[in-house]
Amino acid sequence: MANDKVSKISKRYEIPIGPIHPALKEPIRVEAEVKGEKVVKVDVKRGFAHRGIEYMGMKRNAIQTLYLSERICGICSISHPYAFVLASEKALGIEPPPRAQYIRTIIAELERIHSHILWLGVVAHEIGFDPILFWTWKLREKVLDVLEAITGNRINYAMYMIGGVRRDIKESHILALRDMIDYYRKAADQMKDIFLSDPIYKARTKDVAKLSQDLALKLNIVGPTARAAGLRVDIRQDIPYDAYADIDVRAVVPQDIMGEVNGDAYDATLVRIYEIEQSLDIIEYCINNMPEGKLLAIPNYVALLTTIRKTQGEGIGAHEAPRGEVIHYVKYDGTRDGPVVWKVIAPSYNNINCWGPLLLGAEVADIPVVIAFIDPCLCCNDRIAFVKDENGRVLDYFEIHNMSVNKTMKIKRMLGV
Amino acid sequence: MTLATIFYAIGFPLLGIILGLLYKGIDRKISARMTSRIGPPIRQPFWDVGKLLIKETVVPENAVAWIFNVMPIVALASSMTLLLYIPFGIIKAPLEGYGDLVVILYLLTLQALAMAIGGFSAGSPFASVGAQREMILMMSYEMPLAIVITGFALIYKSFSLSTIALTPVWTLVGPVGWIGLLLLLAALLIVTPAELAKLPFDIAEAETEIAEGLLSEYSGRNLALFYLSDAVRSFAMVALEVALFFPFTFSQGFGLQFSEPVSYIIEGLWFLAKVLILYILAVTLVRTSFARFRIEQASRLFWTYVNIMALLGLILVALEVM
Amino acid sequence: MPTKAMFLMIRQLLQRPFTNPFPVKYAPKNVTKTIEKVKLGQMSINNPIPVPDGFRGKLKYDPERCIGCRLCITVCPANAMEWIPEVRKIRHYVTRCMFCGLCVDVCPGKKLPGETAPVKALSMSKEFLLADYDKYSDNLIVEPTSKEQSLNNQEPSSDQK
Amino acid sequence: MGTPWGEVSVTLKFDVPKSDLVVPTITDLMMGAETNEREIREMLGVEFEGLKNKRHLFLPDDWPEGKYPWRKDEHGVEDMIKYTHKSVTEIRAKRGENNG
Repeated sequence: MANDKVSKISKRYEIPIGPIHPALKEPIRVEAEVKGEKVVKVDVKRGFAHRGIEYMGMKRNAIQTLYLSERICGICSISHPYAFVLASEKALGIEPPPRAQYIRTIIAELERIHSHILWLGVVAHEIGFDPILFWTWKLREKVLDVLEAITGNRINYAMYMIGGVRRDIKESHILALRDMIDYYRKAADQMKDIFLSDPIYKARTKDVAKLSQDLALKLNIVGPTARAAGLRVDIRQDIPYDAYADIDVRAVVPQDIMGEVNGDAYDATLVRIYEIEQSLDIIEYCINNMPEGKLLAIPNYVALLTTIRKTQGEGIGAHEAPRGEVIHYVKYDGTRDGPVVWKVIAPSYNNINCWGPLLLGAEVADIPVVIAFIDPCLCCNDRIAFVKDENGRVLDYFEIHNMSVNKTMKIKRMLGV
Repeated sequence: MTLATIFYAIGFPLLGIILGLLYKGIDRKISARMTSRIGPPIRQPFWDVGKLLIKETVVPENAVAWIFNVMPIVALASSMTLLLYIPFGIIKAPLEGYGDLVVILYLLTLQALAMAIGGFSAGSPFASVGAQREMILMMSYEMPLAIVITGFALIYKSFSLSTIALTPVWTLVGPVGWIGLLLLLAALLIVTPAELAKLPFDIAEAETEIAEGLLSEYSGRNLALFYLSDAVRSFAMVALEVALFFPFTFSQGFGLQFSEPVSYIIEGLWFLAKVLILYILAVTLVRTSFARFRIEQASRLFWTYVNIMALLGLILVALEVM
Repeated sequence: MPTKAMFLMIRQLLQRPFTNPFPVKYAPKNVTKTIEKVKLGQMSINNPIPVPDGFRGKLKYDPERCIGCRLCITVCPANAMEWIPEVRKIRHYVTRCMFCGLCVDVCPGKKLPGETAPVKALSMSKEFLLADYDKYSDNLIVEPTSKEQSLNNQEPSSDQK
Repeated sequence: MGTPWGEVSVTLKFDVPKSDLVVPTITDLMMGAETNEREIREMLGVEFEGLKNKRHLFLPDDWPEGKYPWRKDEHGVEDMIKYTHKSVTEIRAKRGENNG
């Protein structure tokens, strides 16, 4: 074994990235074979966070499933409910009131701002630029405060409901929103200054993770990653829904800003910073043109559940999440008050496809940048874990817990503590 | 054996450790304030070392155990010896006369080399990649460093640090030499973070890429020794720069005269203050405001720009002196 | 080479830190002693940032107002409510709660004599410091009656949704 | 592309007999479909003709052959999901705590 290792070391190393690694915030495994500093072979293994969440939804009623979908991921905690709500409304034939549609759009855009700023911080951290990570996350507090004021929590907002929203936006919230918009207009300029002009940031991201338009199309890349490669794709533009249908949203692509497209991590930064500004415009439009009216199409939850039990239908809901398009497929069969089939496709599901081709031939130092540049969300991507003992028997939660307690005791005895 | 020898043998390393850790604490605090954080208390590095020392030391299965365990000691010993060559204010260096700038150059290399060998012996892919990177980086920054030291040798016609520290170098050369010296200073300042494995040149320990690289397998006492050697070397390197470029004494600068014991204390504090200012400028500020380079970018930077800068400085200095 | 990031960092050095030092600025040497001191009033801790009006914290339950309609159990996504058939009330597990507030929305409440409108049995408090070592500790379980009463009156039941 | 309503989404539905679950692959046209095809293959047991990479995507590598989690005619939702929630009275009785 040892000799084998030594002979390997002289030529090629295997660098295991994950399931636990400082560059990853969630579990996934990238096995890279490295020759010097060049990656010569790469393999991506997913499924470490597969929780069978769709099955859990099929056991619950629609309202419970909606809030379960919020727990698919904490950062996209509006994107999944949004897509689920859109799909359910299509399946059930419910039209949400106009005011609710505008409020939904505002919340979704607020989430985009915080997610993009979070990404900017993460990518800075991956290249060793921690002070900028702290700075961007400091800027992010403002939007989280506004979200907390409107929805009640900093994350997991519990805002959406099939056929509307649960809470109204009051005058005081609108003041806070206007204040926030001014704050981020200045902050976006600062971010452009710092990220786009920094020599080392440029050196580390230019021509790294370079995705051509053709490859992006072939690999089904979506969201800001595809837009950074110059593809004009954006669900808000292609299949507008809710308030986006009133606003002429256009995909932000680097060729409109810089005049050329590289499709690298630098362009991805560019696209995300300009999308923050675009979101601010959308929020401003929404609060200026907010219609009056009620918030829920069916205000009583019990009535809603009864309607669902009586309705047959299926629907696909697509929402442009901060990371790309998230698609929910829901089918109601008129026998139970929850979905019989529920399938989630998160943006990272498609975006991880590009890791293989991009990592091949890249440098070891570029691995974190390639991994981070699509803004992977593995809890969205993976959604049954079985643990077996040596006889192949499936262990349940309590047995595993007891085993770990016993092991701790054994180690303690061994050490004589 | 005199009392002074005992002081230099025991007191000086102890002082070195305390100063190194203190400066590390100040560095962490200021870096935290630059990023709008409160940061750890200044005594935190002492606690870190204390905690590491009582932790279990693990030697990986694939490691060559004796090399793996010896290298931290070599690293700390070389840093300590380095400290003994640096004049402390107007107090002469303890090892005065037993070596000169060339020995210092070797001692600086030895510490980095010890870390690289330790990394290779750990038998982990992360540590091996880290060690490779460290070697490449070392090859890159040694050249400018050597040029700077040659420049000083040209001016003083001697490699002795005490001679250099006695007369400020700026008084020995004319305007052309000044430009040359400034270029050498700039080159040395760029080499400093690389020498100390700090951002933007902490490529060998890149946390997000290779999980602390060289140090990934080290734990407990061994890690504590590396931590200490890093703290001591940071102090020594900056102190060396102060001795080379800013040896102005307090009494010279302000035209004051003190009696014997008082002047020792004041000059000592003055020296520490100078080191602190340079430490904050050359280490803290730089490591807070730059991202990490890729290894080939770093070595290109050193081989082309920094080398040209240092060589130009050397030529200017040589023109002046010859 | 000075970059924009460097100026930003120097500017931040002159500003106050952004961190809210809650509960104390630096981690104390002995946490348990510090907590005891705080309880005795010998030490003060920094206050947390105030929470907004709509904040959803630990669930408050008023068994007096509960009519036993089980609507909260129907909508709760996390199955945090347990039905106790003996007293026709619910027991709430804070550790399972996901703080969505659906149960509060759906709760019909009860009109006590002399009131004009029904008042809900469930409401969201602003309490958020809920960390505990034991997920079945007393302050993480909202009982319908006092502990002695509810547990003495009934057999351990495994009936749950 | 690039205009509102400029994108058309297409849904294709196939009815395949359970005895002969084979569908031709589209990975030669669209590389990115590999992920979806691999998922459907491991979850439903539909074979894709011409699919090159047949490793499991989400399920572990030692997942038993011939077991497909998404086939609802073989096992229902109840089989797949178990509640581990227990009542506090049960937990306290198990721990031997004094109840009350």
